[in-house]
Amino acid sequence: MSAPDPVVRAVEAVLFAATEPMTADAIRTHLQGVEVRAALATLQADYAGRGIELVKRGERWHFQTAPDMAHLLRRTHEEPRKLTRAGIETLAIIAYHEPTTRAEIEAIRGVGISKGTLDVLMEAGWIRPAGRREVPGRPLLYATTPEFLAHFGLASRRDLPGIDDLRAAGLLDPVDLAFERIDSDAEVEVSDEED
Amino acid sequence: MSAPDPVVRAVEAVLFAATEPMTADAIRTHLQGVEVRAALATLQADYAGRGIELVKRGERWHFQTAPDMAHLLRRTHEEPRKLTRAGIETLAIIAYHEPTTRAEIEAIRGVGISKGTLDVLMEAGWIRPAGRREVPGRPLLYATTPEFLAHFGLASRRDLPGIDDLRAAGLLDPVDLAFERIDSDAEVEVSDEED
Amino acid sequence: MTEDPATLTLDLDGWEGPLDVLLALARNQKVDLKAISILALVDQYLRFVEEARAIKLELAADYLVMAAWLAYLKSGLLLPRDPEVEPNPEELALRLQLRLERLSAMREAGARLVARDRIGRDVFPRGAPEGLRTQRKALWQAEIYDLIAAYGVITARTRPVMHFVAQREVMTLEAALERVGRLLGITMEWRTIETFLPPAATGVFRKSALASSFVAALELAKQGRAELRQQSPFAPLYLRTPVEPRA
Repeated sequence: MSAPDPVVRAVEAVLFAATEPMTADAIRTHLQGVEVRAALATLQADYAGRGIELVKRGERWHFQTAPDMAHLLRRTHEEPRKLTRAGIETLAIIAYHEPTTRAEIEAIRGVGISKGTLDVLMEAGWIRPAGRREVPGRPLLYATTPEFLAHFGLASRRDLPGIDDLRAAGLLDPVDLAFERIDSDAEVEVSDEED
Repeated sequence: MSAPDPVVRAVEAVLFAATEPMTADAIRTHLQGVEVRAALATLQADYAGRGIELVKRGERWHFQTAPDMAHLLRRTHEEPRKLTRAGIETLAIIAYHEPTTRAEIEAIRGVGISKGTLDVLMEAGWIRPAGRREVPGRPLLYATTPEFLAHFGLASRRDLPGIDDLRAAGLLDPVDLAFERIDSDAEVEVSDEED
Repeated sequence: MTEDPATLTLDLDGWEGPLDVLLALARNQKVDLKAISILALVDQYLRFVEEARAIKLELAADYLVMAAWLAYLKSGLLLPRDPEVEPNPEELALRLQLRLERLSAMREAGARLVARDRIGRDVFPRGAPEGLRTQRKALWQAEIYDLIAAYGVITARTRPVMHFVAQREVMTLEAALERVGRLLGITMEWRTIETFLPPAATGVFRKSALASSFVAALELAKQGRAELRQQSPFAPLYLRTPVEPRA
């Protein structure tokens, strides 16, 4: 950058520190009557093409980030996160029983689910509301989404292993055993993350 | 101004839009891994001598108005909190001795610190608890914060006014240590004379 | 108040304790703190305290403690040195001087610190920053195995458990009661329970017949229609018709 003259520097500092856009008159008053229009034009040229620009909106001047940099101000940062056991169980029940209601999910799990659990599954894009069941109270129904099938590599829900398959795979072992296996899986995952 | 390259423009826009000073790492993360150190150096040079400058305080970078513009800007802004003499001295003692304990502060000042003094400094964001000293009673240690460096325009603690001279003169050592040194120096001198 | 430059105004609100007063007095000597006269300093401090008392200004205890300590220091410095007294007065005077130097250094450092170009007073950050926003989006992860294993767990945990007994030959309790009761009447001798089982009984049917016959024997004994005898646990179990049927 060129070393600007004192008026340009003053206008630059005043506009930078200002909490609101300022008219040329307001800047001049601030600078004890110095003429600022030439300085504003100089500044505007100085900042052309930079990451910051000096713009005039109506009669007021202000600095702003260049429009093509606006996407930098809002960034989406994706963090891989593991579903909780409640989350994965709820998802499994919906997948096997869809469309199903929250009450049914709770009845099958034998434990209540928090609203957050369904929210997480919806945020993940794996379940969606699928109308209401026409019974008293008209409870909301949940079903899986195409993203669910895509994520789990399933062509359709019929690809989910049935109860007989699960039994054959030893997945219906006594509850204690199954829990132990899940717990130790979880531990392995944690230590993986630490690596 | 020259039309800067895209990384310089991006860093410029991000620091301009940021509400807090940012480390180079934070900027790089925000820009999804782009190397920013060269861009920061370029920007600092670009803005040298302008009404706005890019400064590094501790590990953090931010734009601020040039110090010689203070007279133009001061009257529109409220004075930052006025510190009491006790507050100023306590802050100086912590900054020049950190990490340090309340007892050490009191030993230097010759009076107890009223509770409010440390509170005010912590509320201002200039000091923070920094662990405990592993001696009987495990007294809490205090140290300064990155906000302290930013507020007082210090690139680092080495930038504290006169800190090198004070250290060289032993004035940052406790009285006991200084006394022992003087004592042993005196003995050395005595033995020199005997030679 | 007096015109004496070595005397401080007695507005105690302005002082932060005796060390603060001592530093101000030392500064009035207008020499480097390393070169101050401790004796003169002591005299000035004692005068300060006396004046405060003269105008009946109430002094905090620490001012009086310092006065007493300084009077002691003064006498130590003036009198011939007693080598037995530790710490010696010169050492105490040096320590006082070192403390004053340190307080003075920090006071100056503080003054220089607050005089720097400070944010919000001398330099200003951007008045209206747009702000950076990072939206954290969770990328939820789960594997197909997790999903089906979870369903297996739920199913195992909550499905009603039903046991099917496939075509097992059993001897019912009713049949055993009838058979044991009938056979008991044939002889009065003790006979092992095995002799009451159907002769054709083998395998699981025999086990079932034995279990049912045992329960039948207990029931008959309760009704007074049988007597049971066993020498020790797991020894052969004998049954017979009671010799003298009980009422």
